[in-house]
Amino acid sequence: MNAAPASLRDEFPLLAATPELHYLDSAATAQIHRLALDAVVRHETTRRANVSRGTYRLAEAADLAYEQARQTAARFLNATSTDEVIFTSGATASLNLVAHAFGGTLKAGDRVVISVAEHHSNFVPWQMLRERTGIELALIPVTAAGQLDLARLPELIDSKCRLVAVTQCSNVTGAWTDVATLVTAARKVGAKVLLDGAQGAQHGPQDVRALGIDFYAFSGHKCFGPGGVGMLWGRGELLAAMPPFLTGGGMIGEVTPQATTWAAPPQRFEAGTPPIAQAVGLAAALEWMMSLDWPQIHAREARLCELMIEGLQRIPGLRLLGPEAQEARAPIVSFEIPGLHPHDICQVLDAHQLALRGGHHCAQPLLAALGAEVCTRASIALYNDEADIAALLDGLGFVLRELA
Amino acid sequence: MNAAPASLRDEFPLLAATPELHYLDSAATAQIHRLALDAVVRHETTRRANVSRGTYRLAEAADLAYEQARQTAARFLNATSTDEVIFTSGATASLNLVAHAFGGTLKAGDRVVISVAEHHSNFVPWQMLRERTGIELALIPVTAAGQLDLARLPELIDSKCRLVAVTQCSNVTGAWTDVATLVTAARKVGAKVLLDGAQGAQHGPQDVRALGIDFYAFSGHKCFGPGGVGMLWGRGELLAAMPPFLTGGGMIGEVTPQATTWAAPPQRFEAGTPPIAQAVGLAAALEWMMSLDWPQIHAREARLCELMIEGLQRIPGLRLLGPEAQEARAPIVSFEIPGLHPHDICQVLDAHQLALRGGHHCAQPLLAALGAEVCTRASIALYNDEADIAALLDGLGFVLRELA
Amino acid sequence: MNDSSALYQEAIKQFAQAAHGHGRLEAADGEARLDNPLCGDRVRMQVAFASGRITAVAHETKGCLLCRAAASVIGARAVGQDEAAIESVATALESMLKNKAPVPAGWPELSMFEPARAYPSRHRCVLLPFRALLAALTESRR
Amino acid sequence: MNDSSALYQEAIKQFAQAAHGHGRLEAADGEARLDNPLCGDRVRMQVAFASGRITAVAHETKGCLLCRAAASVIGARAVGQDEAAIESVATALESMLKNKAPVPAGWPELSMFEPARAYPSRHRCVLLPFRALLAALTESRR
Ligand SMILES: Cc1ncc(COP(=O)(O)O)c(C=O)c1O
Ligand SMILES: Cc1ncc(COP(=O)(O)O)c(C=O)c1O
Repeated sequence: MNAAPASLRDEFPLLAATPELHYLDSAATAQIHRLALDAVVRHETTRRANVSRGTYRLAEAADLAYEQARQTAARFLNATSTDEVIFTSGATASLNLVAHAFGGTLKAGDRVVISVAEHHSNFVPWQMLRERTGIELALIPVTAAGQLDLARLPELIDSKCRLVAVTQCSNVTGAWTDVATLVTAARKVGAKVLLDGAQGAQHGPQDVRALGIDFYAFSGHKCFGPGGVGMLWGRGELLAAMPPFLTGGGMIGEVTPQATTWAAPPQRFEAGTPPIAQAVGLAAALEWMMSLDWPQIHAREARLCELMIEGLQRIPGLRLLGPEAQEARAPIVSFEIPGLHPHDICQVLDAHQLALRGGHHCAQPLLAALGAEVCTRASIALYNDEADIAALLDGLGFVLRELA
Repeated sequence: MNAAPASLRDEFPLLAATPELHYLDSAATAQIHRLALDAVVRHETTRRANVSRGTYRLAEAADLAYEQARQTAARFLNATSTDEVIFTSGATASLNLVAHAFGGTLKAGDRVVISVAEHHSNFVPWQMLRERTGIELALIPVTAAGQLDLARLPELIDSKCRLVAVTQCSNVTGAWTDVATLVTAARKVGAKVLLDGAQGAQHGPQDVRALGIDFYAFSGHKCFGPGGVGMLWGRGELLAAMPPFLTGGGMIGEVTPQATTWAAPPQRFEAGTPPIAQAVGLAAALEWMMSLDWPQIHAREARLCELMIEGLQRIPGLRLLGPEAQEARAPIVSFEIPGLHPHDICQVLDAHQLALRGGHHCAQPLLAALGAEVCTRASIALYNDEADIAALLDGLGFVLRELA
Repeated sequence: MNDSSALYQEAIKQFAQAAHGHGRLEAADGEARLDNPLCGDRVRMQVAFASGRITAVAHETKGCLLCRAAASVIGARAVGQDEAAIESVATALESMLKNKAPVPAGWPELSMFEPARAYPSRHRCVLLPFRALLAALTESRR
Repeated sequence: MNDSSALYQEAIKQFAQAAHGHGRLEAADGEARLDNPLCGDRVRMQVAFASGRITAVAHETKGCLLCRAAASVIGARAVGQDEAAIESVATALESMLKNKAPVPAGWPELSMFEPARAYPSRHRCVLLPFRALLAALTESRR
């Protein structure tokens, strides 16, 4: 079994500076890659200016860097055009954008289908849309293993359905969504498909065309990039037909006291000064990601995940949430230990240099469906190695001894 | 007349690295202070984790840094409580937040009063609210000098008026708004007051309590901080009564398939992972700003502004926009030269190392009211000095010779 | 290494385990449910009240050891106290955690939470039951 | 130093000054108004069209020297051209600016925009009148 090449961990300044740290919380925030941080600093110290409005050289350089970041993101997603690629402040903002702007084209009685497995950020915006417009909100249930119960699709995705908005990968169970089946069902009735890629994009470049979807959202801070920036990809003809969401500078055609017209996408959806240096930093992270050997990384991540699960299963009474099959899950593993609260577990693990997260993970409906309220989560990213897994399993030994 | 202490310019990495640059576009984006950039890098390399949800030490450190940033912002604004201080992605996002969340508490026929002098970011969101809810939108006109025509207040701010939302300082003319008079008029009828501080906060710490206002919005990138972050301050009891705007992780009480309850402010208004490192960087910038001698800076800025205006007035036919009186304006100076287009002017100036912006400056209604469509703008910040002004006046000589 | 065994003292585990006051009152004068929305912890606290003093208290607590131990201390100690006393112990406890103030007078067992000072994210775990009790008392005055 | 005098050649100033084709047509077959929303520049372009060729063109242009010079070139040169020719010159001009392609064949005066290659933010100033002309032609086919 290969260890993570030491050099890979060394490319992440925080991890390089704290060799004793076992960081297993990348599903919450991944560590930033050196190149992404360098790109932010370089931008702020050599090309800082507002974009899209200035003709002096500094502004042109800022503009160029920002638009090149858009090109990089378009390549990362295999988008047809850079006009389909919108910079936002994060996945949550991207999802709210679709719920308002695409949601604004829906009417009472139209159905939006989400799932019980959604992160609150892809759950609450649709509840709010329901309140605003009277759409019907339907939930794909989950199986006992936390996977979307696709047997229920025929009754949910019918001619009233306008949009299917689901997570690509659960941030609790790691369960991958069977996107192809959903897309087929949606296409049959002419519904659009949004994929919440917040947990997907961290695990490699995406091909939105091959996925056959209509919207894709993700966050920079979970993809080894800076915080404060996220992406929304949308199919060109859909974006062109959508009203704006946030409004203000940079997204207008013309403003008069009477009325205002909109710029074309992507500008229409980027009101105000965008997160310029952050977009440039994210692009550096995505560029780096595109240079990697993903099949090899996936194989390593899966082996580490298997190792972890094997170890966890030796703990008496421990309950694993999520699918059994390795290929059905990203390396995100949540578990319950009877009688022990995740906060206490994480606290003791912290004393052993392990960074794990406990709680409801912004997925209360999913936890309720799985018969849990809170759980402890270990999430693996490309910089983790066997030492991290061994430390976790040792650490849980301490937990059991200390808290029992 | 004092020149800028060289050391002040040296505190801004981009300016320090390009001594030949005359940066006169700080109203669009100010350069970042070294301490702000350092704070971002330090955060990303030593304390990077998601906030408000983790119990391991890294997450606690991130949390603490983020909440300390909130405390710093509260001090910068003299807010009563940190619960009144919301981190957003920028001034535009802050203004949209109020237009949706406070706007959501208004009903058809209620009046919102803005002004002709607003930046599009404080103009279009209210037009959109009018479309959504049927509020009445009234505009305070401007005088020929670009100042709000307060003689019109009695007819505009009457018992139907719920909110007065105006800029603290015009990004085109530099005209300061007479906030006290507006607040008095608004208080008389029980209307709330929002101040768009995007151009105000750059010129020193604010006292929202002394101003007597209800909401204050500004952006980090115009205050020597990072991009991708902004602030909204709101009076506690107003925020507590407002529904959320963006929804998702981190802002909920409880989520069930049926309904969702909200967390208290400020969390209620911070859906999703916030711009953590950016908030920390902004706090470093604000902290630095709070250490400065503002009366002295204002005196210097005003002298530079006067020097510039004197020079500009010697150019035949040049038309200055904005108030004559120095004390009525921030050091932002826009002008027209007959027959010359701002793009061409800025292009030639760029060849002489001058960074100025030309266009409508996201304020089309104001320019229309002043009988202009586009103009050239020079904006002064605390790092500018006499050499910048001299270079501009020389540069305009070249412009006249080259483009005539 | 930060020492979690100092945090999880025997006393905390015993109080949590004992769960003094766990359950429901037949007739409560005040009741409040408080959540920590970030972690999903929840305390439902009931009080009965007569001539200015707490006559009974009961709680249902879903939470970590710290939260359960704090609720259990309330179960063991609150009866007989008046509202002012509860308010002052809650304030003193918060101050003990956040400002290194001494252990609240008259509630020596709260010293078991002293090691939690080092863990700001856990302060609300300890304080949640006290806040729920205060909310229930406020409720009883309605 | 970057040399703005290379950009603002005499030819550009003269074309802008001459404003060939400035004005309005009595009877236009197609008309389009195009804005550059970021700077407020605006071109209104009208065309008359007979048996596949432009018979008249007129424009009202608010913009910088580059934009006005480009509109003026159209005013001087577009009459007699067919739509395919206009399309190809517009494409060639964009390519000249962005990819250092040669000056569009048959429109030698467009060489005056070669120095604008170095200023990406100005490319749309030069291209806006051509895009407006194409839009007007499309309109005329409706
Ligand atoms: C599945 C999923 N969707 C959406 C989000 C929201 O992302 P962010 O907080 O970066 O906006 C997250 C992150 O926690 C997530 O895991
Ligand atoms: C007066 C005013 N309001 C609002 C804004 C919007 O700020 P941002 O683009 O940072 O969101 C600006 C900035 O251009 C401004 O000058």
